[in-house]
Amino acid sequence: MDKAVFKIENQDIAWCPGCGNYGILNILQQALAELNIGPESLVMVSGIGQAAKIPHYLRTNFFNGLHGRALPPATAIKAANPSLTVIAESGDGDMYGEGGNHFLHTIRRNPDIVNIVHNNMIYGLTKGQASPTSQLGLTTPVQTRGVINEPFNPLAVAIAMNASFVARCYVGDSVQTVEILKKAITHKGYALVDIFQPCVSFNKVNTYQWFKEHTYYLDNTHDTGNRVAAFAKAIETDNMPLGIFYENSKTTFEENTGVYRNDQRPLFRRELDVSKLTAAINAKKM
Amino acid sequence: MDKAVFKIENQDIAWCPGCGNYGILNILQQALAELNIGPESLVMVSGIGQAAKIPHYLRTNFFNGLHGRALPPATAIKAANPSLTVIAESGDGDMYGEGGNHFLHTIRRNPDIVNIVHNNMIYGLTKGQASPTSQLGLTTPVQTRGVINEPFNPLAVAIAMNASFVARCYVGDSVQTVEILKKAITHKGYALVDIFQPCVSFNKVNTYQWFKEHTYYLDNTHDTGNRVAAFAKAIETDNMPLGIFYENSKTTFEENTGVYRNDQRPLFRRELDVSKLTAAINAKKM
Amino acid sequence: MIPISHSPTEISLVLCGEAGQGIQTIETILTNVLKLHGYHIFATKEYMSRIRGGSNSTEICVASNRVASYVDRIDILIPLDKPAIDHLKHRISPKTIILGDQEQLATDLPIIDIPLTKIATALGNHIFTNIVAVSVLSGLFQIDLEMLQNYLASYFANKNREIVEKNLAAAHQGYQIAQELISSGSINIQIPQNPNIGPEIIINGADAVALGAIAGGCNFVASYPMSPSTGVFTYLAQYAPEFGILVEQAEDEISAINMGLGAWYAGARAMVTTSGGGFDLMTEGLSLAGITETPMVILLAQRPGPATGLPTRTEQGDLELALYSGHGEFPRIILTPGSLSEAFSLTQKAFRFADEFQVPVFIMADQYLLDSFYNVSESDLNPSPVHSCIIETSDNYQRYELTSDGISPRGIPGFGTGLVGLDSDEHDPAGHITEDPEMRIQMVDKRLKKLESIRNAVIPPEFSGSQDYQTLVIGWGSTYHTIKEAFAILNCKRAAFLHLKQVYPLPKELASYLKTADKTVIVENNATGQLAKLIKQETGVEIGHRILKYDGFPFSVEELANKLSKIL
Amino acid sequence: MIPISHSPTEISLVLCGEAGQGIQTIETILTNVLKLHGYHIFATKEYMSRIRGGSNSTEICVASNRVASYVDRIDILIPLDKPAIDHLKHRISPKTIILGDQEQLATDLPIIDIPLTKIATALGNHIFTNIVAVSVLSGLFQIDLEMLQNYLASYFANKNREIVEKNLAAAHQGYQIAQELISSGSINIQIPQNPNIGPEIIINGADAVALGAIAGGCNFVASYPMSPSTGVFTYLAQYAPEFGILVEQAEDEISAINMGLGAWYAGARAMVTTSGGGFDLMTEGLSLAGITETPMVILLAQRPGPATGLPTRTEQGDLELALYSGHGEFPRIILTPGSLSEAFSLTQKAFRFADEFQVPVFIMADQYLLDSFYNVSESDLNPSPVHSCIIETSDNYQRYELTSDGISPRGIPGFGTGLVGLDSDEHDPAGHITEDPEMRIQMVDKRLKKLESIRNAVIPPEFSGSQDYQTLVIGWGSTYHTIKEAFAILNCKRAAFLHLKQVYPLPKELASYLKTADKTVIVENNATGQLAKLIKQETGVEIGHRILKYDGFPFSVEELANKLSKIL
Ligand SMILES: Cc1ncc(C[n+]2csc(CCOP(=O)(O)OP(=O)(O)O)c2C)c(N)n1
Ligand SMILES: Cc1ncc(C[n+]2csc(CCOP(=O)(O)OP(=O)(O)O)c2C)c(N)n1
Ligand code: SF4
Ligand code: SF4
Ligand SMILES: [Mg+2]
Ligand SMILES: [Mg+2]
Repeated sequence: MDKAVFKIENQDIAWCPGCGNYGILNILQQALAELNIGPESLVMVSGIGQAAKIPHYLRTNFFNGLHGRALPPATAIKAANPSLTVIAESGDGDMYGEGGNHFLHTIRRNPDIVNIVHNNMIYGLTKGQASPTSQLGLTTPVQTRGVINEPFNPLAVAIAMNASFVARCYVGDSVQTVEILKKAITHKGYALVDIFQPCVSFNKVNTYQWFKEHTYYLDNTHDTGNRVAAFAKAIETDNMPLGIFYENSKTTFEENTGVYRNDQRPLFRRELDVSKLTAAINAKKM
Repeated sequence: MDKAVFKIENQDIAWCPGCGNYGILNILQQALAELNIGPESLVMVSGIGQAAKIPHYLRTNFFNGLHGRALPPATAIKAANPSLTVIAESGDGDMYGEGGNHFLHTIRRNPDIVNIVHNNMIYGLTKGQASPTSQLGLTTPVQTRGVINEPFNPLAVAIAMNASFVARCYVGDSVQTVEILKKAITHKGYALVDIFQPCVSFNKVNTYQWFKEHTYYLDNTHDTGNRVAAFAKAIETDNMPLGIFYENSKTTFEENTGVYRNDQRPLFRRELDVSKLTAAINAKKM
Repeated sequence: MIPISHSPTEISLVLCGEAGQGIQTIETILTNVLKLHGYHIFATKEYMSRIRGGSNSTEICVASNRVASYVDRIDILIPLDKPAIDHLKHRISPKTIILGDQEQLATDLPIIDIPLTKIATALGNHIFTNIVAVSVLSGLFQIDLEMLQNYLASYFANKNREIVEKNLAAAHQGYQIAQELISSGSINIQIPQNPNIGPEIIINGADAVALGAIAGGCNFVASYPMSPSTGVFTYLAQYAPEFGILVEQAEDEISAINMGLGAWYAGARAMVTTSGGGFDLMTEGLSLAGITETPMVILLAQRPGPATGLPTRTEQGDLELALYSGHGEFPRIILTPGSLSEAFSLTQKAFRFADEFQVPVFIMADQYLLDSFYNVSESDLNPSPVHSCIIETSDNYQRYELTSDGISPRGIPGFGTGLVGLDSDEHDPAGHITEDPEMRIQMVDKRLKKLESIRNAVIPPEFSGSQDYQTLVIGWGSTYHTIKEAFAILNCKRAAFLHLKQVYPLPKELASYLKTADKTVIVENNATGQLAKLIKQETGVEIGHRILKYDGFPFSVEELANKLSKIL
Repeated sequence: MIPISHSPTEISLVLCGEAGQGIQTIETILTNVLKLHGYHIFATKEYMSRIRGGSNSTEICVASNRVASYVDRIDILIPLDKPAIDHLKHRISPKTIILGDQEQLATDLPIIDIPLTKIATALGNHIFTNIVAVSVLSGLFQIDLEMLQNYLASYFANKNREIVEKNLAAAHQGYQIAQELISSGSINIQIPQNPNIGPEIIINGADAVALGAIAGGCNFVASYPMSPSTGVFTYLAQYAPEFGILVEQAEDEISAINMGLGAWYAGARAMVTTSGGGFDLMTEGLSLAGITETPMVILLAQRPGPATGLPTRTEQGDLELALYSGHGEFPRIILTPGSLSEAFSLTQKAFRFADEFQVPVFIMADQYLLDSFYNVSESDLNPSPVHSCIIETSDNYQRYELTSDGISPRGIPGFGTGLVGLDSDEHDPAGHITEDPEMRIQMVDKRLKKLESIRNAVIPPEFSGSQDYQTLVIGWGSTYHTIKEAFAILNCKRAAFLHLKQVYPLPKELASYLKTADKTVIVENNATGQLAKLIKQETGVEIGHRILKYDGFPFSVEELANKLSKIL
């Protein structure tokens, strides 16, 4: 499939020139096209923030909901119609700050969705406050004496939660990122893809250059089935590994709910059997 | 100090006979008394649930707030007056379910408080639905086909968050639990103490017997300074270790805010210097 | 009021004991056997926010005519422990017959001594007390022992045989006590039976809402447990395997409503169940439903607030919350069932309204309505086929197409060739972000315009009483039966009762009902008269008299009759 | 309307370009130098929800008399890019003088060509464009070049020397252009100066609220960023080190308000800042403040909803949200500042009210008020000493002691010998859980009774216009100056304007003001007339005319004058 299927004519993209978000948009389209996932069977779910505007920039179905709340509707959409490919995508503030509780409990559910996080270590849309992943000491208009709270480590937490697929990428390397993203999409179960994305307007510390200098790829000695090893890699914070940290195979939320055990049809194709209900009511006569 | 200082006359405790909560109440009073922490300098903060009723059963200051919301006020109380000993205590549903996001971000802040969680693997007060720590397969009136979501592992997550003190206890062993709790209270920084507590009314699987059979103590070969080793211990779920998993020493939230850098007084003892404000306003003339 | 010796047509039984003593079991068994025996029954519980201890009670009214409201009067009381008497002392009158264990109760009140504990202990366990109590009462109502024993056998079917046997023995002994009481002339109950009642259905409000939801096509429920809404959630979970309902306990209420919205977006028919505090957390999601025009059905089960308040008691204190919560301006619908039949039919209707108008629809209930049981006939719970408004999209589908009535055909992803975009920002017809002031105005107008269609579909209020009334009494929701029964007692000639089944938008006919009245009275189970305020705002009419109650308990028939009699 | 050639006393300048082009810088520099030069200034921004691109603009009114509201009229426009002209086309009149880069703008409109880009490019960077523009305008207003250069030098003090030099050079070149325009007779601006203005203070609404909070003794702020409240949060963070304010960015709004409540409980004076959607998430905490009688100050900074809506625009759509959100029934106070001076004094007052009455207090602002700058005199921002109501507890202290006015002395843990218990359940005087119906009634009555004291302390509305009015125009919050200026234009004899600084409880005098009027008009920046609804509910008076606006922009003076003229 040609990724041009996702193109929207004459659109005004609200991102800053040079922003890492453009790269992610491009990578996403590429990965989808290579996997032959077209706009009609895809639903992009996002929250609010610069990253969260992404569904408006590729032609598809989308649910652009509330700040921090992409994961619950994404889980429900997939559960209501498992034939859809569902991607929940937002910024680091959205997913790990406002949405932190959903991050935890969505991993517990293990719906078959991909969770892409644009990790720019800053709140972009609201003009540069610290995000949960901001590095210690970073000064901002609110964190005037520098960030004092321990940065959130999404990979370590996802591994601690026994998430079914955990990866980190850097937008500057589109070739590898496309590959990892494709694996995340084809993986069955919840897949976290945290993508380092420089915010050229507000984060003057964690730049393209900085990410290049502070990351390296996991090599093939890394065993993605080893949870402890994955954890040890995830807590390396001076020089941060990229790649797939951890994978396991579990049944998905949709499967576990039992709703599709005897009936494969999505919920919207089913009808209430009124006689069954009448029978249930009548059963209460005794 | 005699733990009788905490006694309230003629009280009607709303817990079920035989409940593990009584043991925790007793252990807590014992630990406080041994550390000579009296009612006046203590604040108990809780949410809503059976466990969260604990502040009503010992004579002290208390803030019994909303379900899931013990940690934010606890953090603020300590920050507004660091001379108080602050304990945030609630159930597993409260702390890891409704309050999950605060659990994450409180650990990031590292206030010098103790966070005690009564982990009975069930929602007690609302009559027996699954909690985030309920084991797979447990059936309840809501989880009629059994729990399908991966149980939340509070220790693994706390270690992934680099929490400054992480321990697990079993209420059935009050001697060791008192000791661990005392260490948690004297530890500087955020301390998680997850306590296994049988709910005799609603959790018929995870009984006193069950906990006895499924736990063991970390021995002294365990290095509480080793985060990866602590993690490896935390993800053992067949036979679950008890004891202190992980410890580190970090500056606290109160210290980091800078508010006490040049002035040790709690906030309520300070006064606005109106002339300073007038000066700040006048500085805007230019 | 209605002494037992005066051949009454209605008797109120109250059983009281601590949490964990099986009040619920007593209630279930007694109501069922009494109904099978040919009596109308009504049962309501009051309980504390704890699992064991304290004092909980159930009132069971047994009658020849339909009965459906709480009365203060206790005709027969069985206190199962000593604190029970103190707990209910304000309701015990000289006419109250108290049956119980004299020794254990140690009270000065006259008691008909029945050796509940002794029998239970003899059977090997204190827990048989409640079956003995049930059986004494069944015996007093002259229910066939065999019928009771059959019922017990099926009730305890999944217990082991020894326990079943002991329960049957307990029943037998209870009957003997009853026979002695009757033959000694201590108690003589004579209420006419009605064989038509036997085949009726006993349910409570929670079950009626759950069944109504299924009738409305509900196939997705995401909730977080919270009294008094948990019952509905639990019933739906129980029906889930049979009806293919996806039931998920969310991590919090925020997740619950956002899941619900995702589900509707993808073509499911979703509901969330909660109470005030949990609903507060859903209000941003409510606002999202508003701007995205996503249907949503919300059970708002009220209990006394603010905050945790009285978690297991009842109140109607969240009407203004339902009316105004969620930021920004958008239409909504608020339904207020007053009976089990309405709980069923209005919940069913809620799904229809949500789907048709693409707005959030509230079912406002409260602990009293949800936890009360009575018998209804099959025709009171009458499901009709579900008609879904979803359309199959075509290529140039636009989710927010501007239409004359503000309602845009609703497509879903994966059904048709179009794409479906939903956006929490102000958006253009395709659902894309816009900041254009003209488009903003069009979209605000579009959303608000739907109120016109909604107003035309409002569920009319139920009028009863004198056509030629001077005084109009207005109520909403769970006060329905109590007001009706109070009217029946007062037998007032120039008064009428208007029961609102939908409070927002208010029914058009309300204004003319009000105009006709010389005197207006509102009955609300809250402290500030929230419906009265809405009525003033919408119609300009200041309600003259407000009968309010906010101690956590429902109005009783006598109390309300008494208050009304001072005004009428 | 007021052509420049007619020796005006007020000129409106508009500069427009894309986000990131430095509109904010222009605004700051121009307003300051114009003020120092002896002009009253008013500046208001409108911007899109993006960081770069799009079209943002600032309007700066320059005048001899005080000026403080948005006008549609553009006397001088400097479009910094091509889309700017399209963005503002509905406001460009034949009298608008457009100064700009002819080549770049490529428009048919008559343009006075000034080589902004060329100069900037010659200086080595496009970013100098805005300093050239600033300087042309400064020159046209005949501001001393040295003064401008001094100001620029201090403004760019922390930039490197080369950049400072280039900015000064840009200023110099801008001045030359201005001199040419003046000497060629193209533009001739003659507005009388006033030397007393120089020492005034320029601030915006956000800063006024922040300073008012400090004046109120605020020493704890927990918030989550959200436009348009973030400005206040940021200012407080900036003042924090100086004033010892503990500022924490919470993980979400739920945490923010619960932290704030914990802080008040422990003796701090806390504030939270948010906007509608974030506030929704705080409403359970609001209810907690209600039942626990914990003080709380909430800045509710309004923007158009529902949901994400128009994140950077303005609206007054959340009044009903503030009035009724949070479940259960409890009192609250809502303050609605209309000017910078009120933003300061009412925020200060909010802390006093919260502390004294132990209720949540809202400061309702909006994007327009918070983002608008003008000059005020020192006496407009007049802090008074903070008086705390905290008491030192003694042994038998009871937090919820029943008192005649419902207000219990508030102790805190660690101050005195007493213990302080706070509980979200219904509680007894000591703060312990109760389910006793009598205690419940007493506690509900206690909390609601506080409304009496609160009503007696209501901040009176500001009345202006004819004492002998036929028509009464009512407004609240940020519409204040605009309505006043529209009145000034209309010069109507039999009309008056009532500005509400507090909308809940409504001031007592409102009823009599309304009674005197033959005609009533409400002006609200929302779609449904929320204050009009409240007034009807509280006073029974139906407001006759509603002037509403809900496209995301504030009323302009002309627009409002025009609409009012049709009614008056
Ligand atoms: C409930 C709520 N709180 C706050 C906001 C304001 N808000 C919008 S985006 C954002 C943060 C964006 O940061 P991030 O998620 O990291 O995305 P980025 O812009 O950096 O891509 C915030 C705080 C909101 N829209 N809703
Ligand atoms: C916002 C909100 N949602 C739901 C509830 C209802 N609720 C009260 S306690 C509780 C769960 C209690 O479980 P847990 O925290 O594990 O405590 P336990 O009773 O088991 O000790 C729930 C769901 C509530 N009070 N507030
Ligand atoms: S603000 Fe930052 S993250 Fe947002 S578009 Fe600009 S550069 Fe990208
Ligand atoms: S319900 Fe469970 S947790 Fe609660 S008091 Fe009873 S036994 Fe303990
Ligand atoms: Mg970000
Ligand atoms: Mg629990």
